[in-house]
Amino acid sequence: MKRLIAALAATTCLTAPALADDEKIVVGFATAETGFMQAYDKPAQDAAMIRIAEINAAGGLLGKQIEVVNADTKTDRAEGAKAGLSVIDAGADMVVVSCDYDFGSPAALAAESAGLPSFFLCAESIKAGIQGVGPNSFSASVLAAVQGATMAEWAYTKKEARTFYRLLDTWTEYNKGICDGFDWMLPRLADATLAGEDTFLNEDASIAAQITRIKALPEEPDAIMLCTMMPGAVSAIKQIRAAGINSMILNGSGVDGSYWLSAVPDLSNFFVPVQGSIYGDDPNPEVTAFNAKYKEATGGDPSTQYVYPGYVMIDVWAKAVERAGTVETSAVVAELEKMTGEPTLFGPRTFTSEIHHQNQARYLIVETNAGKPGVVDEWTISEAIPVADLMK
Amino acid sequence: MGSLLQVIFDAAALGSLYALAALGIALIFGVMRLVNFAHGDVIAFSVFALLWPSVDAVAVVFAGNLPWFLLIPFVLAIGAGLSVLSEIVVFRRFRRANPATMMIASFALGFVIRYFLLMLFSSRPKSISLLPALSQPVEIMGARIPLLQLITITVTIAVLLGLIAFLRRTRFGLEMRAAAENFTMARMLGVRANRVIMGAFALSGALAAAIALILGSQTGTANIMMGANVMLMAFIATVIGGMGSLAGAVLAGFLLGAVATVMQVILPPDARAFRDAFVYGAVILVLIFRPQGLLSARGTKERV
Amino acid sequence: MSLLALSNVSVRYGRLTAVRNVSFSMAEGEILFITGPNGAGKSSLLRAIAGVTPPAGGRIDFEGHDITGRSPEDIARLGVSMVPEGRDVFGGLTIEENLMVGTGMHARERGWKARAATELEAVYATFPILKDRRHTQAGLLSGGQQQMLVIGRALMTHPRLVAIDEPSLGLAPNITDQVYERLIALQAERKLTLLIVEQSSTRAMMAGGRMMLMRGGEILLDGDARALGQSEAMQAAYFGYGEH
Amino acid sequence: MSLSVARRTVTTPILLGLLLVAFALLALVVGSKPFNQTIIDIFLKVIFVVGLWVFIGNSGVISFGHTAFACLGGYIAAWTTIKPMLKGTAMPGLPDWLMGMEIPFWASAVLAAGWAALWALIFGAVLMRLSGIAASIATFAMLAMVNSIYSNWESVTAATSSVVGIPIVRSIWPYLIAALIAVFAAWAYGISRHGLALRAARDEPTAAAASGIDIPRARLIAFVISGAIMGMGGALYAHSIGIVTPDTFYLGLAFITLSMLVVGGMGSLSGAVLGVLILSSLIQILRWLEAGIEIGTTTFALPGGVQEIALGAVMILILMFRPAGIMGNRDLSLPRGAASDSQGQTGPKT
Repeated sequence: MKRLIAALAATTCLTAPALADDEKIVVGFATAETGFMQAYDKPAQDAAMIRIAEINAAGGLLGKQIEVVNADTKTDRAEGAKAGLSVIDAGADMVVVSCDYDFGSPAALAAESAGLPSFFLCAESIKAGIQGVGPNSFSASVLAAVQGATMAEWAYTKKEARTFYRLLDTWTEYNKGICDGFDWMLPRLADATLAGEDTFLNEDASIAAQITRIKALPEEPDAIMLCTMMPGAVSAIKQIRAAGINSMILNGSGVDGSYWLSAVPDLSNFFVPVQGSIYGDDPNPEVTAFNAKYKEATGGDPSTQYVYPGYVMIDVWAKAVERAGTVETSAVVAELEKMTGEPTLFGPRTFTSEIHHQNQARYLIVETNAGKPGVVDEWTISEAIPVADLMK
Repeated sequence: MGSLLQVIFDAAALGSLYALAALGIALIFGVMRLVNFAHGDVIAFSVFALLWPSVDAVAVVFAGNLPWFLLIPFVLAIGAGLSVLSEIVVFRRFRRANPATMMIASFALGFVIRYFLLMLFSSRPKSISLLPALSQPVEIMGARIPLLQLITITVTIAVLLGLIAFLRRTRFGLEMRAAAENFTMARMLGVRANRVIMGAFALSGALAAAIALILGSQTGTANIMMGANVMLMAFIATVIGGMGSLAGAVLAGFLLGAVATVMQVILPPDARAFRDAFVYGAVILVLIFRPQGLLSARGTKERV
Repeated sequence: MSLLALSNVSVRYGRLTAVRNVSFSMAEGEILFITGPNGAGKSSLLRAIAGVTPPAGGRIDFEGHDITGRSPEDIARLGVSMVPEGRDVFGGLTIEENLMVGTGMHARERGWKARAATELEAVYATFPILKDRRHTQAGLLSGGQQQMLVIGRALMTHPRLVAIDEPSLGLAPNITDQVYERLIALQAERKLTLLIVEQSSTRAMMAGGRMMLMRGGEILLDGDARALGQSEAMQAAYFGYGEH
Repeated sequence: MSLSVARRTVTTPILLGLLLVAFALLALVVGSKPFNQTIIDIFLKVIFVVGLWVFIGNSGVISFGHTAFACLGGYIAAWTTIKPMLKGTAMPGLPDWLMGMEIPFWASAVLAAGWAALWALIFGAVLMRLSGIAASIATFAMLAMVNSIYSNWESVTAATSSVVGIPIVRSIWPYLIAALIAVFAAWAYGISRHGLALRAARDEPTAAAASGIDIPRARLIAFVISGAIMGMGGALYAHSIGIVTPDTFYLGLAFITLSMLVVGGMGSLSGAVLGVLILSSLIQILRWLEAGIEIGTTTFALPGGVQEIALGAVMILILMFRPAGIMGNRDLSLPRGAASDSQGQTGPKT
């Protein structure tokens, strides 16, 4: 009977026993090891592990080694809650949750109610933080709205785009976030106009009707703000170009990567904002060095920029712990909220008591030309997007 | 004028996809009253068969590099093969089971196929350049239409004509139609049950593979869930077409494609996001007024 | 040697026993009527012979082959042609297509197409109305025409034994007369063996031949139709007098 | 009559109830938070599947649409229990009286049941005329409609974004009580005049119609009751993890609950409950295997993803050998009760 209970107690996959050990600091990963989200969580988690390994190699945090416990969310919300509780039971001092806000929040809520800080691996919704989960929750990435706003302002300033077309895939909050940022920025750009707008759904087999609407415009728009994500993005891009529309296409970071470019041969006039370049041409040579380290650790190059937030996350958290001198939640959160323009490998990071997310950030602009992506510019939006506008 | 023509083409292209999928489902429903929920996963499987198993983000192309005249038969054979295999391994044992049991079994089978793909390829959608020559636009009477759209419509019409010829002119086709109407009676006339059912599965699988080719070249993506949405629409088409009526399934498939396209065109921007709600509402209305379907197959009594 | 022989055949649906230990045999060229009230097990017996409902017990032989538990298509291919109750035409197929469905079983033989064509003409000769409407959908035919169609369809398979379930069901008496007239003529012409199920014994008495009476899943009487039809025993057995 | 029927069959819900209590006690003994959450999850599935059974089991009509009612219920929890301030930012379109409302979780579950029942009544009035596969697809269309509306009505449902701030209830007892309520309500309905009439109509539609049973009305009653149970389950689901999104209550949940019902045996209430308990236990065991089991000094682990494949394969095998589900059409009862009741209860047809 005892053994049975012990087995039941280990109900979700714990790789370390529950110990309240003062000799080490425990980071709990309640992330997807299987299912749909696995492909998104794993790369960022690998990057986080690289930073942890670096810290441990340099003598640890507050002189203690960082240990990691894992629990699988199976890309399921109810399982996510269980996974969160599992890592908390295993003594986590900080809980890392799934990349996506929807899949990460059950575990983050579990951490919040246990009074522990939580970090979303790469969620880009304002709700992945104070506004959704609670005062101890953070996200390691940059808001989706910043991406939309960045693209609009950059295309206006550097590419003289004046007429914009807004094509929104209503499938996820992330997509809407990009378009919200675009909507916020557009009126701030003198004489820029919205030539039209339309919606589609990521799983739509065909967006022919939406394309027909663009083609019915008297003039091709200068730029199409495409607020979507994989896998629908490839389909949409392919269909837009196949219909003979050659406007510049502006995107969120979700379409970063060269792995899909073979589907749209010789794609040009295509722009993506990224936190760091996976193409080996980042202006910061340390990023390229990190890429090499990543390849060494995982056997493959980073496939998208979403690897990087995992590294940033451990970096800023560890700094906060070091400064606070403890892993105690309120002290760590207070230190994090003091960070203003904190330099990281992937641009400066700021947290305040109002927002645990980046509402203004430096982005590199990647242009894909004749099927070859490369960094062409960098851009930081002229003003931070106010929290009130993000919450509407 | 050009834009009206364009809308017609858009509707026909989307409708073609639904019609092909509905046909695949109606064929199997006809001979064994099975609502096959694994159909969408056969579609996905047919596309993934072009790739080597790998969980990397970059797709490792395998059969996808074949020239088109080998590639198309290869994919069709994969779809038909998987479909026939599922009949032999699973559905054959459910011949006498009630429709609910069969349906759940097909769902479980689809689940197995989907997670098998997930294990081999991970969930990240893979990009493939399938028949890239088809991505060029062509000009017809003032409308610039993607070549692929044109081909989709042509292929659908060709498949439909071919299928009609097959069903009307060949002995096997005749037996299949008879079996679809009254399976027991057909057997009492010496029609071999296993052959007809396997034939239906093979055809249905090949149709799934045809959709896979079209979706694959249209979206440039191999995605584990790529068949799901088309399959759901196809079910609806099969039912509102009249379960067991092949002509009804095709008609309803085109109709659904047309309704979805027209809704996208006429709805105001704020209501466009609710497009699917309107489409499904229309489906309920059709069912209320014609529960037996638009073209009900005579003599098809439902075994419930 | 008998063409069809049943020994101790039982048919069960779940807990319900429809046919109980029935044994009988038929000689080649014989006409046998099975009569009996509703629920006597007549149709179940035919379904067992055709292989649609495999018997729960007993054994069925056809031309010396054990066909117990064989599939309907195998049994059909051996030469048993079944015309089930309710005129199961393929409503969406044309008349000619209906007739052709059963010819597929001979497709392996040489010259089957020519023979099927001859057969078709023969059926049309018997039922001229079918020829006139050969490209009409069978679902649009009247009841009598559908009855002719299913009989013609059974003949197209080149059967040794034709088993017909209630050919008169739902038909006007004069149409029934026509159907029977053709059936009997065909039987004589082709040396067919006919097994006909009818609820009433009237037809059997008119047509002549052998008659069996079923009730409660069992065969109660077996003998010459005309002689049996008049007997008191028949009345008693049919309605179940004197059993309680 | 109904009293004697009640006395004769009451052992079934009592036995099922005891089984559920045993699961709750197991969670108590183990005392691990994740395991507690696992049991809560099982109880929620029991509520959903029993809710499905009330309609599907009694009417014989397969419904794909019942998770729509869970969705309606889940959002009731969001609308009525989140702090007004949070609600204002997430769902600014709510009417003022709803905006200011903040009620305890059990009240939201009751309200959710009522709200879902109301919509079941409205949809059912239209849909219950349909039979067979047309009815199944129509219920699916209903689900897709509800999903599409909830996924896009930004101001009232926050669209596809997760609504957070729903008070999380981690105690196991409310879920146990709700599951018991569902089981007893389903049993009471099953032996009621309406339930008997509906089952008669399922087995012998022509005869039932001839004897004056209004089949659409009988189905409607079952639809409303099952809708209410699903609504309650939806609200509690929201309280178990603290968030709702429309796609939580879409095809994934619809299929897993339907599978549990069919595998357990849709012909009986015991089949519904046991289907959940058996499949959930199976899933849990497969997860342990996936995570790795230590045998001696070596760790044996299934590769990731095998759990789902094995689950699908086991489901197919169960249905292959027991097409009417694990329980067939039988109900759990004490041996004595089974003997006296043998006439009406047939074994599984295979």
